[in-house]
Amino acid sequence: MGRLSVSLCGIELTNPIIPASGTFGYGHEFSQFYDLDLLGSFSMKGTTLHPRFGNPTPRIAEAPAGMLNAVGLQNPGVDAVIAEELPRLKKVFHKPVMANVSGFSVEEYTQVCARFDAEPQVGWLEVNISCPNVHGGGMSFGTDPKAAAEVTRAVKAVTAKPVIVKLSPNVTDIVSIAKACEDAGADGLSLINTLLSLRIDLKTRRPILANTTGGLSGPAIFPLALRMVWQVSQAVKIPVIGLGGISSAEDAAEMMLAGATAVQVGAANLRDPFACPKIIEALPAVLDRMGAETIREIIGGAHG
Amino acid sequence: MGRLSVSLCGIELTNPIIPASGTFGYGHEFSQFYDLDLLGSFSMKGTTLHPRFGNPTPRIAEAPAGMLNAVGLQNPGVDAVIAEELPRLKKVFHKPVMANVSGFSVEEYTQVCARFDAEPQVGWLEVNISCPNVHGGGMSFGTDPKAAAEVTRAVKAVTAKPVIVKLSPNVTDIVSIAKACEDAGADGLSLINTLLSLRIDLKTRRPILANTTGGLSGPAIFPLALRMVWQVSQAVKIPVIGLGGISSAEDAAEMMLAGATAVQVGAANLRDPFACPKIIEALPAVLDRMGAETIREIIGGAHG
Amino acid sequence: MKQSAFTLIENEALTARFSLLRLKGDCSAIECPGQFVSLSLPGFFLRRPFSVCDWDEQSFSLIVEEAGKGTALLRRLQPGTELDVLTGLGKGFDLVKSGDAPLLIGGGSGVSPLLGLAKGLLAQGASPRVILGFPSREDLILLDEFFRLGLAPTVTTDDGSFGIRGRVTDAMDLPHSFFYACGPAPMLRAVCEASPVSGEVSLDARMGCGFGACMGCTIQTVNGPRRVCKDGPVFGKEELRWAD
Amino acid sequence: MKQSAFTLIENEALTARFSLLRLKGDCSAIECPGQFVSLSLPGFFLRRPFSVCDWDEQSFSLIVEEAGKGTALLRRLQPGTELDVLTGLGKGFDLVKSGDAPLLIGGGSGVSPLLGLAKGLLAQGASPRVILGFPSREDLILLDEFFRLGLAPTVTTDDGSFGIRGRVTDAMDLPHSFFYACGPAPMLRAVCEASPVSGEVSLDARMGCGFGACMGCTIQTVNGPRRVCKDGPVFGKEELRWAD
Ligand SMILES: Cc1cc2nc3c(=O)[nH]c(=O)nc-3n(C[C@H](O)[C@H](O)[C@H](O)COP(=O)(O)OP(=O)(O)OC[C@H]3O[C@@H](n4cnc5c(N)ncnc54)[C@H](O)[C@@H]3O)c2cc1C
Ligand SMILES: Cc1cc2nc3c(=O)[nH]c(=O)nc-3n(C[C@H](O)[C@H](O)[C@H](O)COP(=O)(O)OP(=O)(O)OC[C@H]3O[C@@H](n4cnc5c(N)ncnc54)[C@H](O)[C@@H]3O)c2cc1C
Ligand SMILES: Cc1cc2nc3c(=O)[nH]c(=O)nc-3n(C[C@H](O)[C@H](O)[C@H](O)COP(=O)(O)O)c2cc1C
Ligand SMILES: Cc1cc2nc3c(=O)[nH]c(=O)nc-3n(C[C@H](O)[C@H](O)[C@H](O)COP(=O)(O)O)c2cc1C
Ligand code: FES
Ligand code: FES
Repeated sequence: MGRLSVSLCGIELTNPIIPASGTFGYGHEFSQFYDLDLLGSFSMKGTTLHPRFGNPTPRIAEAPAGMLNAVGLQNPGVDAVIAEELPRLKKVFHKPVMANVSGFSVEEYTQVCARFDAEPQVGWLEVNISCPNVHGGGMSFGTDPKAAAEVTRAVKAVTAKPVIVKLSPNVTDIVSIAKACEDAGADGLSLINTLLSLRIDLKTRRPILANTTGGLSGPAIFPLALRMVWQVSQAVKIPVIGLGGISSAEDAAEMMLAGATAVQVGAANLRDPFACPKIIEALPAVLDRMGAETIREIIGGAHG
Repeated sequence: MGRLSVSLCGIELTNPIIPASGTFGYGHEFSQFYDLDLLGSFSMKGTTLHPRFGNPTPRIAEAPAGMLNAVGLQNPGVDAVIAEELPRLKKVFHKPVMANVSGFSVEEYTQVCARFDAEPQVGWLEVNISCPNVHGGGMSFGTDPKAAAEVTRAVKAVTAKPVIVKLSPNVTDIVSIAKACEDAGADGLSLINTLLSLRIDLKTRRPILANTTGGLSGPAIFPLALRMVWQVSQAVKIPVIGLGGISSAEDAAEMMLAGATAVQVGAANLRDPFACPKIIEALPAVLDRMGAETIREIIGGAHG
Repeated sequence: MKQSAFTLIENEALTARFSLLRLKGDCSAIECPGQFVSLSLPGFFLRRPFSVCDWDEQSFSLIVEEAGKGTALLRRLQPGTELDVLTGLGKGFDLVKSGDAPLLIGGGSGVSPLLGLAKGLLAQGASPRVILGFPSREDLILLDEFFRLGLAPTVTTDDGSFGIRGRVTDAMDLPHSFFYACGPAPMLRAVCEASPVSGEVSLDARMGCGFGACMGCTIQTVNGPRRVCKDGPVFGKEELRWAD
Repeated sequence: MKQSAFTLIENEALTARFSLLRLKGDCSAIECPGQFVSLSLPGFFLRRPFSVCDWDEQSFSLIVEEAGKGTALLRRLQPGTELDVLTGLGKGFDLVKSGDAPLLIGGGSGVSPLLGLAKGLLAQGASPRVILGFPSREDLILLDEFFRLGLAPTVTTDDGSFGIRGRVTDAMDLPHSFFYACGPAPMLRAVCEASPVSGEVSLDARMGCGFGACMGCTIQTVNGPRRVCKDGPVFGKEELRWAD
């Protein structure tokens, strides 16, 4: 095992850096910038059963040390992803990829997961439970331990691949949601998704985003993400992927000290298309300064 | 009424700018820098029944566009505040002041509020329900609508002054907490308090704060605060004080468009001791650019 | 697309609202007029996209209109400042479609990419005509530069303080083989509707990335969803579905 | 306390870790050695506190040790850069208590405020003696400046590469009327314990504000809670309760 390698649900990653869903498309844009095989893996754009146009524009607003997005899960639908994106990806990425799955009902999650289950390129299913539950009153699946567990159980029943449940930070008690997912069979957790936020245009006196609210990401949310990863990784036995505001190798190391086995990098890819290779390149020097031989030995290191 | 004046629970403020609790002490430091009567009012350091030393140091850590604090409610206790701070304040501040009250039991809240109720200098009681409920399992009063309502009701019973309940953002559904407080008799709400967060020192591999976690404040939390103020002000009829990350007159105006009747300025006072007078001075020009005659007419303006 | 460091070598306030900036660095990724660059500004998370006005191998120029805090900062940066820039973004104008007598129509800062476009069209032997629209006489920019190319733009101003009083569409009754337009969305729509022939317009959008990764800038077209940053910013008149 | 704009006029790397910075501006709020200033740095939310090394009416100097991202940036700022500075923060050393033969003890960047202090003590006719401790020969700073005042500091280094091998306390067997110390907390504690007489030490703390408003820097003293930034950073030996 290399100095930077980690093991995530039984699959070895050459390094723990994984571009986050929604900030890396299906890999195509970035494969024109650098060799995707440099990455540990990446998480594909959130995919639903049917194609979705997403929300009207503006979908993007700026924030101090961050940004809001209300893309609204634009994607071509799982069949198109399997028919078009995965074959195209096969040519430029030779590692297991993470399939990020979204849905508005338990059935939708299972249908999408079942289709990805048949794809050998897919290493993990990352189940994004921040979506509103249309059959459960519109609250997000990720804000209710029961709904989160139900999705997890249903998805586990249709796939043999490791299931990583991606948690929403917009909750009072992230630990109870995390435990509910673990108890329901999740093989790993990733946290955090974006924080529900708002910006208003002083000139028009209206919300900037056509969707009114959007999700806050970027460095602004890093200390909150770190706290949640810290709490959750202490409470569960399954591996945790930490994300939220990571934009440097130091941030990645701090997140791993908090208990993350691997990390994802989201908004930073949008600001700097080379963010991930830069982080990977800088990691060994950070480990040197920390006096760490391997990155594995710092995982959870701050728990003392 | 002046161009900047607003009315808060029946008390007129010459402008809506109020330094936030914990970032302005009992006014003494700032009275050496500028005339406190320039302010709409200010909220005093969170006061408990007995003197508290607070948490061990380090109590402060930096964050992207913000800071973490874990001061832990250091204060000399309500009797010392009444005996020493209020008389000293009387010489330099000639407006109603906001008494920020903290407690670890319903009884503590009522005892502190009852004492402040007898003080003519105190205009409003701002009841901070982010404190852990030692008789209720340690969860903060502010994360449970029932506990929040209980504190509100108990406090209302011992005071004739307007009671403003200060909400915690660390919740799944801020609207339900806000409504519970309104139903229990709150005269106003202020939101948000800090977001529970963490930072870790790469060198020591330990949390930077002696208390492990701390509260995130500053510009980083502005879009989240704005969303919560937007949601709450639509759901309740009582006035809302908006705070969280405000550091410019534009931010204040944006917060008022979201529905705030007045705003508080916290961490910005620490970074720039003259933040509040600068904001007040800049407000008329912001109103000019917005084409607004008075600041009152922009309150809730983004609700359309 | 290329990420590289550029040095600001010129920052001239042209009017109260517009500045001309010139940045020096590696321009090898800039391929055609209508493409844009995206600047990282200290203190701001998102990059700012700007159309390339004109360029050579070692530098490009931009027209920056003050629209908010980022552009205000940009207008005040001192020459010598280094900026991280993504160059060669987006799909520019298709010069092949121009025909002999293309019409270039710009409004406000939208005149910027038309200068590079005019040069390109002249180089391929076409005879472009140019209409530029501004709010008022005080806002005129780049007029001299077009004259220097031997082109005499028709100017419209909203208040009639210079040229024709009215909108660019009030000056569009010139015969033309094709049109290219850049400016505010209502202007672009009016231009598309006013012209009897085909044309291309450069759209504006709030962007997360500027290179196709985030789906922040998607519009609905007759061919399905398209990203302004990567599939555009230039779109053919026939592709667009104007929102109502 | 005063908030004002200062211009960096000198930024000299003294060693691999230490730089000497000089800033020009209104120093009227600086009253005595041991006080500190707090600099606002672009891109960082919190200010950074530094002891004033030496000052006159129009400028002050600082010793900056690279300890993290803010100090790294500071060491790389170009002369000419403007910074927003709070000056005249904190309660400095009490020169009245010095007696005839005060001992000044500094460790690392803690030697910085002792230079201004030495000047002040000499001006009032006292005969200070100085002990400076560093990790190694490569880390020595301000030695020339003390010599220029006619003082010949005793130097200790951890590795013995210069002066006495060991800690500052290994050189403290000089008779003294009072002591003043600044350096890392363990050193300060050892100094307080090693000296038979009274003294003052300047403490370090993570600060939210630097002027007494946030209670971020509170320590427990024999007189109750005290704020390092406002009630200190200089405290009398007898006031302190060292944590275990
Ligand atoms: C392809 C393209 C080319 C452009 N070319 C030019 C040009 O040549 N000259 C010029 O002056 N302007 C141009 N713009 C508009 C320019 O990008 C915005 O005016 C600028 O980003 C505003 O930044 P700000 O910080 O001043 O405004 P703020 O309102 O403070 O910006 C906040 C956020 O909103 C975004 N934003 C605000 N207004 C716009 C807008 N109109 N378009 C896109 N994003 C916006 C900003 O990029 C930023 O992310 C172009 C936009 C696009 C998409
Ligand atoms: C009264 C006082 C006087 C000081 N005088 C000097 C001096 O003359 N020369 C000198 O080199 N240093 C001095 N320091 C320490 C100096 O303030 C820190 O080294 C500096 O703030 C570190 O900033 P950073 O961005 O490099 O570190 P980072 O670790 O990136 O800073 C993160 C945050 O932690 C704070 N912080 C980190 N380390 C310290 C520390 N040791 N003390 C206080 N805050 C810290 C920073 O201010 C910032 O808020 C003094 C500190 C105090 C309190
Ligand atoms: C433009 C954008 C689109 C996103 N789309 C998705 C998505 O489809 N599925 C998902 O699980 N998360 C999505 N996210 C959330 C990110 O994956 C990530 O959880 C979040 O942005 C926090 O990380 P960051 O601060 O590093 O960006 C999106 C984020 C952004 C900025
Ligand atoms: C150092 C510090 C101490 C605080 N102490 C209190 C307190 O005693 N009571 C309280 O209700 N809020 C307290 N707060 C929270 C602030 O009043 C405010 O709600 C929060 O910081 C968000 O606003 P801001 O981003 O403008 O700082 C404190 C905040 C800081 C930074
Ligand atoms: S701005 Fe990201 S896809 Fe266009
Ligand atoms: S740092 Fe704020 S009181 Fe000392």
